[in-house]
Amino acid sequence: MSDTTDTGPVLAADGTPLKRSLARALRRQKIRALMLVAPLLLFVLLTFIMPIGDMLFRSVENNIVKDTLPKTVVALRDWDPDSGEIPDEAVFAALAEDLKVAVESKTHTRLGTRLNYELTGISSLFRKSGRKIKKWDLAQDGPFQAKFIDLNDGWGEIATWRTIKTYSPKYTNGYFLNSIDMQKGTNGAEARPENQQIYITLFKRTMFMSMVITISCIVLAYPVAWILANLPARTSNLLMILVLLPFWTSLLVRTSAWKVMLQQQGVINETLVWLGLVSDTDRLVMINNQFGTIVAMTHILLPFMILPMYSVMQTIQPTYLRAAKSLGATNWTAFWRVYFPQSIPGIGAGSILVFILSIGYYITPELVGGTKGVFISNRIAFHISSSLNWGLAAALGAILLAVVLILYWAYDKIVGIDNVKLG
Amino acid sequence: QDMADEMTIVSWGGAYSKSQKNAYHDPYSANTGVKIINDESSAEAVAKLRAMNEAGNVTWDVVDVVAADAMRLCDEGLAMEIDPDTQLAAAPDGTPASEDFGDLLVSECFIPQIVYSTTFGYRTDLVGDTPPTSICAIFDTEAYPGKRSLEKRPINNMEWALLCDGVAKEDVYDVLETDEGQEQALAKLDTIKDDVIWWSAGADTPQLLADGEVVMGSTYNGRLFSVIVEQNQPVAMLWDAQVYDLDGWIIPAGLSPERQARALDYIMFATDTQRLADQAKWISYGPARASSAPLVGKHADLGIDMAPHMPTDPNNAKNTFLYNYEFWADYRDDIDGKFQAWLAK
Amino acid sequence: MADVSNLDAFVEFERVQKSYDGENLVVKDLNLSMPKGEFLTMLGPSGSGKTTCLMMLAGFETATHGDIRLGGTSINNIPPHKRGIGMVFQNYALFPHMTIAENLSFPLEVRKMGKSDREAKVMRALDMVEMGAFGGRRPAQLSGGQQQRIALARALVFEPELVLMDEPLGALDKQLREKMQFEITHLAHRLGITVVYVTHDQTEALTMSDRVAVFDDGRIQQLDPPDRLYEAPQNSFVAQFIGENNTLEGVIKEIKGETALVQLDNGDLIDAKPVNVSKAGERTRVSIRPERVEYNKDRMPEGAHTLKAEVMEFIYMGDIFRTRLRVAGTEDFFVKTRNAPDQVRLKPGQQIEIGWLAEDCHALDA
Amino acid sequence: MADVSNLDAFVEFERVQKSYDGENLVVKDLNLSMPKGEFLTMLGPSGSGKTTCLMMLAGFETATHGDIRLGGTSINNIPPHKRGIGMVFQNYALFPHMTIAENLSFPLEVRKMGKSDREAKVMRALDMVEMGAFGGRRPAQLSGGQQQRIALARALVFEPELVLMDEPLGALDKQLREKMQFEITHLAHRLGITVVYVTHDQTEALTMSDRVAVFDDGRIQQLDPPDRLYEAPQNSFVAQFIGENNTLEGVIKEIKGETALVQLDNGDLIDAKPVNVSKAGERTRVSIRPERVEYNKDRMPEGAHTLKAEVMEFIYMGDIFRTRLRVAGTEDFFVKTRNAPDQVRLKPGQQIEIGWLAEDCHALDA
Amino acid sequence: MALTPVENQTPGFVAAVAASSGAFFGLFVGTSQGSGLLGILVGAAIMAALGFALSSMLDKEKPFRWALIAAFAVVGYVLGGLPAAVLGVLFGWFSGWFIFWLATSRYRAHLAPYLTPGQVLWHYTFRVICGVIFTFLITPILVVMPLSFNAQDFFTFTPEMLRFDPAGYSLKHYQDFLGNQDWQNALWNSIRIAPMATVLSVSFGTLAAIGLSQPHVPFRRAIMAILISPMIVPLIISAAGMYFFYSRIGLQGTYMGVVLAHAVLGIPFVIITVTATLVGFDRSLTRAAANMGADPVTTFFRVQMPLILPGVVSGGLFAFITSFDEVVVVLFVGSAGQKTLPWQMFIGLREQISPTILAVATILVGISVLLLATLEMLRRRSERLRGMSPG
Ligand SMILES: Nc1ncnc2c1ncn2[C@@H]1O[C@H](COP(=O)(O)OP(=O)(O)OP(=O)(O)O)[C@@H](O)[C@H]1O
Ligand SMILES: Nc1ncnc2c1ncn2[C@@H]1O[C@H](COP(=O)(O)OP(=O)(O)OP(=O)(O)O)[C@@H](O)[C@H]1O
Ligand SMILES: [Mg+2]
Ligand SMILES: [Mg+2]
Repeated sequence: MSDTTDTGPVLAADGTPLKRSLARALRRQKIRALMLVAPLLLFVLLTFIMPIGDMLFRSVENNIVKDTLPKTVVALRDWDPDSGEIPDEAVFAALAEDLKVAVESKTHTRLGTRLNYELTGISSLFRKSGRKIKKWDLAQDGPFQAKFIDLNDGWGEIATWRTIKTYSPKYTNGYFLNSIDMQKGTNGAEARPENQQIYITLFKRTMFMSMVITISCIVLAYPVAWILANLPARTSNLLMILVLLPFWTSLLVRTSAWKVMLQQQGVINETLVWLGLVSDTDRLVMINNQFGTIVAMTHILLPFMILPMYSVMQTIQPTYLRAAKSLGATNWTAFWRVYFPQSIPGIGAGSILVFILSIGYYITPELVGGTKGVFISNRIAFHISSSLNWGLAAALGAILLAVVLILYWAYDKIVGIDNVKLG
Repeated sequence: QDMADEMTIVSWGGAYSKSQKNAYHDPYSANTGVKIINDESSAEAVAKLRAMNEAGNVTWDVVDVVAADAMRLCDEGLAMEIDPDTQLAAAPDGTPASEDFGDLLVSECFIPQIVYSTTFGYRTDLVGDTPPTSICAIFDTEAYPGKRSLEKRPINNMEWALLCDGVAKEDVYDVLETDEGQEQALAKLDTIKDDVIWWSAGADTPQLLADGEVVMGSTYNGRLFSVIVEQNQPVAMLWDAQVYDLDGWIIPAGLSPERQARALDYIMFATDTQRLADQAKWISYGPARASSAPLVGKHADLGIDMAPHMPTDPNNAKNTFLYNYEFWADYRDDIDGKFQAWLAK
Repeated sequence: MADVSNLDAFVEFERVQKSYDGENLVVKDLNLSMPKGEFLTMLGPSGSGKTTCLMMLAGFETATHGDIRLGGTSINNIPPHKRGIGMVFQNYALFPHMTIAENLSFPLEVRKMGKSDREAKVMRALDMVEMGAFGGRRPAQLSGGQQQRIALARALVFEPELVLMDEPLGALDKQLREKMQFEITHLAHRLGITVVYVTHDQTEALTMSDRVAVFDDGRIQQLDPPDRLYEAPQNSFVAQFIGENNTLEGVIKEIKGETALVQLDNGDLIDAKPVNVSKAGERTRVSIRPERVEYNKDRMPEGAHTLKAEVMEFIYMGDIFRTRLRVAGTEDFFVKTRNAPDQVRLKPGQQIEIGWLAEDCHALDA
Repeated sequence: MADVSNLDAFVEFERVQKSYDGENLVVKDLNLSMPKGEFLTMLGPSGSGKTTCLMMLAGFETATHGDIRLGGTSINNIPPHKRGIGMVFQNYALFPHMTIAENLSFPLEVRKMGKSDREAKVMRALDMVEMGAFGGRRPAQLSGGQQQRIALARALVFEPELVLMDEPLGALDKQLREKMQFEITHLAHRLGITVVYVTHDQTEALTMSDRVAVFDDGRIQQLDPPDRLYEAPQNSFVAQFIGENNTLEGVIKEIKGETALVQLDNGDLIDAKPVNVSKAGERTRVSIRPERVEYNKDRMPEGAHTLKAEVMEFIYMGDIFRTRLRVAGTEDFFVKTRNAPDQVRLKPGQQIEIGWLAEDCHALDA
Repeated sequence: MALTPVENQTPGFVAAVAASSGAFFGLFVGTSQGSGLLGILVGAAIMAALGFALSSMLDKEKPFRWALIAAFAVVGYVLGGLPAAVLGVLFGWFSGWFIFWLATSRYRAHLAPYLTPGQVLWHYTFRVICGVIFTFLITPILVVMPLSFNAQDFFTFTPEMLRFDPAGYSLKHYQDFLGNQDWQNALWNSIRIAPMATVLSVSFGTLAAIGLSQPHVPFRRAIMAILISPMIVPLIISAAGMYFFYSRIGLQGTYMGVVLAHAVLGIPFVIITVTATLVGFDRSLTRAAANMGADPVTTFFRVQMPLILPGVVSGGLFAFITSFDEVVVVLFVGSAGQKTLPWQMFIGLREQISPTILAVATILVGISVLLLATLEMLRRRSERLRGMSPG
């Protein structure tokens, strides 16, 4: 009988490697399981993962320059920005040709908008030149260099051409540099001027605030989860409703309610003033700042902390505490040395969940965050719907997503996503 | 959904949409039988139009946007050009539309509808015996202690800061073009940074004023009208260096010929002299046609005269500030970056 | 009430009652007194209140009435952690986040013992249960039996005078269980500690204990050493619950000193030892242990009472044979014989004569 | 490779192997063939692969190699629901959301049987397990033993020819367990069904089965009727696993036909029956059942081999006495005697002489 | 002889503890009236006196407590009108309960007899802390409910409201909600979208969760990560991504687009809850069914589905609320024809703050309570069922 031998792969009785015969035996089960998962997987891939990928692709995509000025881009290849001279006539002729086509389809202004992110003023350079170029006759109106400079001084500046050349490749890391407060300078990447640096600050703040929110959630959720896990089932289920109810109330309404509570003429301040605890003139400032954001978001995310903690604590048997006491531990020692360490998985599960959710938050900071309480997501939203710098939004989003994915990975490693329970 | 008798008109929502519904949509539907769907996405109009255009699937027929957005859309080829003289109704006395609208036709794609201004309201009960008369009161925290609300963007705020820092009205944009000028404006704003509540939704300042959270705040004059006149709050309006701006229609580029024709038909109807004057019955924004001004009547519910509440009223327009669209089209991204960096500091 | 307030008693329950819900008494009038060094087992069916008694003694439940004394002083107002009672829980309750050594050193730490002392004691305790090499492991890395030994060592390491064990072997398989029974009794006797042990396995109770308290319905039905319990049950609950038992129903004809004459339901007359029957005419259950019944004529004891029987079934059980008989109208009469070299194996249908001594046959309440 | 491909075999495993992870074989080369109507028990320690075999037969696991045949045809490619095998699960697996009657009627419904037929069959099955009155209840409203009977009824109601049972009595307490053992065997014999029964309780295996397959390490170690298994174990694993056993280690001196002369490690010479030892000089374990050892001089069988012994401990177990002795250098030598009226109870320290027949003493592999 | 000695406390003790509570409340009342110190002294004195007096008259608990309530109500009314009278009633009720609770040692009745006074104090302090946190949790709801009856059009507690003046209250925001076409359209849209999205995510999600709980699923972790991703990807990124992508494939601004987007957001909840239920699911039940001749489909519908139903329902409720309360994604993916309730609320907050939003929220909270109660009942039912199979 050929069963396990010490060397080489384990063989089955007929001599095929055991792994292979096992795989054969399990194939049907695997296929069945996959068939059950496949519809959803396909669904999610199509309706969610592809959109996200598509969106993130914008963070490096930069076809617009090449598509709008195809000839110019080719002609510019030989030009050296560091030579201190503006490009020669060939480039300008190509530009004239390209712009003529672009103006017809009105794409030149789009290019202007795109390049204006990198060099202020290019937008109007393109727009204004466009109107005039429309009337040029390419065959006869040359040479174009002087004509362009005459049209607008901008064409005679090296910075303009440098920008066009720098952003002519199909793909760019410009958006990513921008999103970490850098830019493409003369010698590769360099830091932006200080008065334009914002994203690093925002990322740091987002992290910091999320951490504070997570910690305050832990502090508030622990006693609640404890009492829910230790009260008789009937009572604790009733109290559970108090936990789930806010969870089920519209986010917008809850945020507005916090506004009503926290503002200077709000419920809390009014009460404090009425009680004489603060004077009417120096009411507490509790909203439109980090404090307001933290309070409102802690409130909103608290259920996400309580639920996993509760489900872990439910599984800690009371006998452990009893055992500790029978061994001579006081109530506190028994809690701290025996109960608390066992509840740490719950804290971990809740923390990472809350942290992940909070760094992506957008509506609440927007409404109560003021200037110091806004998150990176608010900037992403701004770039998507207001400034229309979608590439930058995508780059910021990609960085945020990367952080979240790392956290998720850690979460799955430490806690296991299967161990999350909601209610 | 049958395209033939439905059209989607995008606007801002709230009281403003209601006034448009009363003045334009309802009569138009009654005349033509076209059903009008109101989409309240004007705030995201540029982004959405750009995405629709990218996807080649434009679902909107007529869009209400502010002039600056209209220019952006026009520049990018996202809005169609409209010839006022052939495609709009002339004034009752025969004046061609281009003359009747005059300077307000700031872009080839844009048909102005109303003139509004961004101005300040203040709590009458919180400013003591000397109500503010000048815009610079916002920078005077000594005389007017308490919070003030400003819009969370550089536009308007930077100009006011320079004005109150001694820059002459006509030099404002020249100064603002330079790095130093931008620094100067931000430095001025810095003096009141701790006293500002920044708003981003139009409803914020009225609510803040009604709550007494702020002593004064900037917002659109129509909203202040509603707080003061309709809601009877102890608030008054400051007509000084208010920023004049326009709001109006564009038609997205890329519509099918039938839809385009219908959109043009709607616009022709909705921007005639009487319609524009009608809108003022429900909201205190000035009609964009010169010929409409004399027709402005009384408030539909309250029965008061609307003319004195219009930004176009000569009493109110004594010291207005003109907004430079061209400048902001170029400097918007740059200054906004600096402004946000300053805010975040 | 009999033997309470004994002066040299170590653990005492005096008229203790307990109710969880204020309506039903789970423990009814419990009186118990045990001397130092005794190994006492509480045995009873599920729900009879054994765990509750243990918990009251350890301080995790409060008696609704009565007094519990340890070493002569009432412990009602002493919190559990000051009672100094070692406890082994049914599921061991080893702290999963600590290593074995940390588990053992925990009770010493909370007693603020020095580090070197602690280590020495932990080592000694581990050696005692022959687990010296496992100090660095986590409980989850040990098998059930090993965990059980650690739980025992942990309950003993701080040298309590009294140790409580609640079905500590319930989760182990048969072989391991027998081994651990042996180890626990030996350890307890060697260290001279007092043990209260809870189980619902009667074999365990019989083999391990000095005395067994049989619980039912919140009361102690009988408190006696194993052999008396088995051989002289005081009522039919105890007779049924402890060991296997053959029961014949009948009526007392007369009682003469140490013998009662019983008329079985099929009319046969037999002698039995009256236990808790008092007068003629009462219904009774006569109980005889299967191993006290003999069918081998050669071995029939002198003076044995004999009855006719028919073999119904022969069951091979390895070390013993169980034979089911029809006797005096019942078909559930068993005889147990050792699978000895010379033992006869009966065949179904065989007619035999069985016999037993009258003194092995107890007339109990019906 | 003995008895496979037997023509009238009903269930056959031929060279079956199974691995879960591709690295370790859980079942190694299993060959088994059983005729119709047999009650076969798989017995073995935990993890020896019993459940795995059952699952392969029922179709919930796929053998990695080999062939399983039912009634002569290979069933590898038949999905479980078409195999028509009844099964009783360890935890009963009654559908909690259906009543008892619905549970029983489920297999009939999926076979599209008419309503009146179904009801009749369900009623008959319920009566068979004496649960006729419980049809309307939910499983949660039944006790463990009752649930067990329902599970049995459900496995039988669609009249399968083969029924598999995986430790069906594992969760029951001792008294109920014995009662159910009795009921299951009787029912199986009455209906003439073929049963494969899995347990790790050797008493259960011995009392219930026609044949027992002893599993260890993924192989059948011995397949025999209960008495042969107990009295003629083929290797020392089986001897150790089935019943209690005394082991003495030594070396074969010589083998003469049916007797081997063994020199124990302390030098004593004893006779034993050679089982799987073949030549002189081999190390061996001599195994003797505790109940085959006699110390009562009067009962000592003729020709018994005697050794000196010292009593170490006397353990009272109710129906039997276990006495631990020191014999031939080991202190773990037990003698079991029945608690009979005339039995002597030995005292620790007593010097006695013990004896056994050479044929009860097996010399097995070391 | 009772073991847990429930004996009455000495008047001194009661007076001292009651005084400390009196001092606490006195501090607030005092500071609001001008002098904190005086408030403390007066409060302490009053409560001490009450405590001392009442603890010697324990047999007449009921009448005394009513008397206290009446007395404080009157004092309150005299000092500060109707609102103060309400506070007075509350305080009267509390002080009466508190004093008798102390005096009769009721506070110790359910605690172990060996607890020290410090431990007893901690026991109740802890409960108070938990109470405060629970209050924090439902504060927004407590604020929203009265404000929705505001007679004004702002989110402000007007002086009339605080005076309990009926003129300060009105039902007009409820009328607005019920009568306004915009709100009704939004409600109707939400009702059209949320259930459809829920059905999609529940049916796909349950199927997938069952697949994932099989023993041999290749790439299980990766698949799980993909399916969970809608929950962890920041919403704004999801919204933008779907917006661009759906525009391109013509789903943007369609009913189907919004439903798909919402379904995908709800999926993680279904997966998580159903997988959790399946962890506890006894595989031998499906095996038993197969064994008895049921094919996989029958097994699923007759055996597995009824048993995991509570998990599925609870996942479904989460998915439903995700869609019903979602604003970011619908703002991007939807168009006027799909304007949902949260969208309408969002516009309301942006364009015209009106307590109609609060009225809507109050109505929805009421519905949530009903749904939660259903959930709880289902859970109890499932536990009853689950408790059945032993082992
Ligand atoms: N915490 C409790 N609350 C209410 N009733 C309880 C509690 N603990 C036990 N009981 C009830 O008290 C009775 C006795 O329980 P106890 O645990 O003492 O029994 P036991 O003899 O240990 O049984 P087992 O052998 O099953 O462990 C049972 O009816 C049980 O239901
Ligand atoms: N699904 C599985 N995946 C991996 N290994 C398994 C699986 N099921 C069982 N095993 C392993 O296969 C071996 C045999 O298991 P099996 O359940 O057949 O044993 P058993 O004889 O039934 O034991 P028990 O008496 O404990 O039920 C064990 O080592 C077990 O760990
Ligand atoms: Mg118990
Ligand atoms: Mg098994």
